[in-house]
Amino acid sequence: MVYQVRLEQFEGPLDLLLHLIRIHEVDIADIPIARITEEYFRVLTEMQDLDLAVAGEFLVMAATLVYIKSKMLLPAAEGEEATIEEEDPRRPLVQALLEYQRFKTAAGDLAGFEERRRRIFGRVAPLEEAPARGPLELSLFDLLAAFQDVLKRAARRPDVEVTPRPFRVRERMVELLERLARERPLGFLGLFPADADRRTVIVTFIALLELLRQGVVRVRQASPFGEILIYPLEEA
Amino acid sequence: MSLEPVAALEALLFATPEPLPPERLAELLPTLSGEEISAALASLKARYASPASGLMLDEVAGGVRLATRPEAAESLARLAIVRPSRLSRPALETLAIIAYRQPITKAEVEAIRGVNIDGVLRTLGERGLIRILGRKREPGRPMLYGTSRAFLEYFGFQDLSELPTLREIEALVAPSQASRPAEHAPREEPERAAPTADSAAGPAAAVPAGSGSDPVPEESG
Amino acid sequence: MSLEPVAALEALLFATPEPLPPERLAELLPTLSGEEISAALASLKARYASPASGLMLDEVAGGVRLATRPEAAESLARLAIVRPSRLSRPALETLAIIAYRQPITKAEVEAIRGVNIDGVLRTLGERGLIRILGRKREPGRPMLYGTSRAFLEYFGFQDLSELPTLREIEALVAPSQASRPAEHAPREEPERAAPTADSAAGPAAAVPAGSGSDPVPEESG
Repeated sequence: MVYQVRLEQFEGPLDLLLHLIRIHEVDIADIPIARITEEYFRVLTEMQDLDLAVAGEFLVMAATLVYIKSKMLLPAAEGEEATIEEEDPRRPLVQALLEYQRFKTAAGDLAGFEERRRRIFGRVAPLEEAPARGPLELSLFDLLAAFQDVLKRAARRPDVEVTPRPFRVRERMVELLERLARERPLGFLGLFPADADRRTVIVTFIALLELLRQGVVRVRQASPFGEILIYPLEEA
Repeated sequence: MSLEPVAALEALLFATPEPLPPERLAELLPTLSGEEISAALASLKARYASPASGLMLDEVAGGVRLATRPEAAESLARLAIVRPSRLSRPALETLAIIAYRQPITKAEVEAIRGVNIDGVLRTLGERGLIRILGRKREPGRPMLYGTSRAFLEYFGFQDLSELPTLREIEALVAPSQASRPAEHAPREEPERAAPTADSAAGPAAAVPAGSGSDPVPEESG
Repeated sequence: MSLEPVAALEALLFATPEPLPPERLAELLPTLSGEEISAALASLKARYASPASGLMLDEVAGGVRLATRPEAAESLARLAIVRPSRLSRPALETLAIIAYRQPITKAEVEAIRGVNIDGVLRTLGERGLIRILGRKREPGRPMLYGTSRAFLEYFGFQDLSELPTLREIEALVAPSQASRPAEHAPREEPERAAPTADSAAGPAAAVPAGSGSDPVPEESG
């Protein structure tokens, strides 16, 4: 059979395999692995002949096929004690193929729905809307996109710093401030429970230093070697 | 002077581009009972069913809105309304996996598709079709993705239970069958199926996907 | 299947926000004669005159458009209260800065954004997305802001450490080309490229320019 395949027409190695299985009319539950492997390599070679970069995923699948093929050549249950049921080495691949095929079909369904919806037009939202008070609709993607823009703009102005603070530290800073709002002063040692792991101790300490640096909290020691106490700014 | 319930409802739907769920309708029409609102909806629907109407009641994403009838599409062609481009095949596949398997991590989607999906995820996120549901409790705490309400609107679903059940592909299991039903044939041809693909007629046949493998989480909006 | 002229006209008026002058109507409905269009307009007008209709034909500025009837104003007044609202771009940016730099003062946010943020801060506060964490030792003892619990809950995160990291953000969203204009700015839509275009090709391939802020890929958006 002469046919031409172009690698970029496949969504990935599974797609290519499904294609080969179909055009050779083999049973997916009983894939003639040697033959399909051979075909698979032929396609990859064609691609390389055409100087097209073959994505890594295709090569990983090639290795998998070779592995399965070699497993199938081995005499069964050699040396293994109680191999009650020798697993067909093709099985995981077949399952992956079937799974992928289901979603490929589902994607086709979605395309159909999409097409139908494209024939229906809603109303264009008025360009200016009165500030609404209704329930909030906020997308994390929008928030992140906004932050990206902030970062991008700030990159042109080295005088402002926008890079996020490390999350753990930031979180701990907020936590310390929350505790200070309830209980003041805070004992320094109380911040480090005996069972705290190293990482937690370090993060807490950095958070405290950062709060001090920013002038949000103050520390005091009532007497030499006395306990260090932490106050929010208003007091102390 | 106040309008008939059906007129008030119509004005409301006209003024609101996004679908209004029943609770919102009730809030917006506080003088009407639930039954009155239902009756008004039914009456609008009946009125729009006439061939003299260019509008329809579009029941989507758990709500209802006004929209043009599909048959009017040709008359609107000259308006050159800008709309988002169609989703690419990879985007559709990725979206299908996320829709049926949510919440799901990027790595899990990649395992099913067999390819890297960074670029596609970004596109889907930017188009608002997916959203981040949180993080998975496992090493690395990867983010979990799911579909958004915009996803339902885009494909015209009321809720996720309207997704067609995932079909097995007899065609591949029994390859010699010459006369396999067309819609079950794996598509290889790059072009889209005809716009009005029958396979898309779905909602009626929509059985909420049962078993553990196809969880259908409720939209939380 | 084609619709009656009056239905085509109605769909056209519905999908067009601005008034359409007669010449434009003739252009948009090339299969109809001038008389047919006039007749269709008259028939629509008569239909909308019924007390069961919430719409009317609004003849303004040398053109005609659909609008809600004045009597519907009361029903519509409640819309502003109940309708879901989105944060403005400035509010989003401010919220993002606070989320990623908290605790932070207003002056510090303003230094980053380059503009006064009083109004935006108030909005975010009223929305319950931010809170005051304390004060900073600086002249004026400015207040320090951070995000609220509600903010995290909204996104399904347990704590701040679950917010996407800078690396994850970069993978998820590309910065928009220009500081993006109005939300509804039309975008150029290349027709669907070859279906496999952005598959495994990764990040470079799949990013439609600056569509990030348009969360609902509404057909007529």
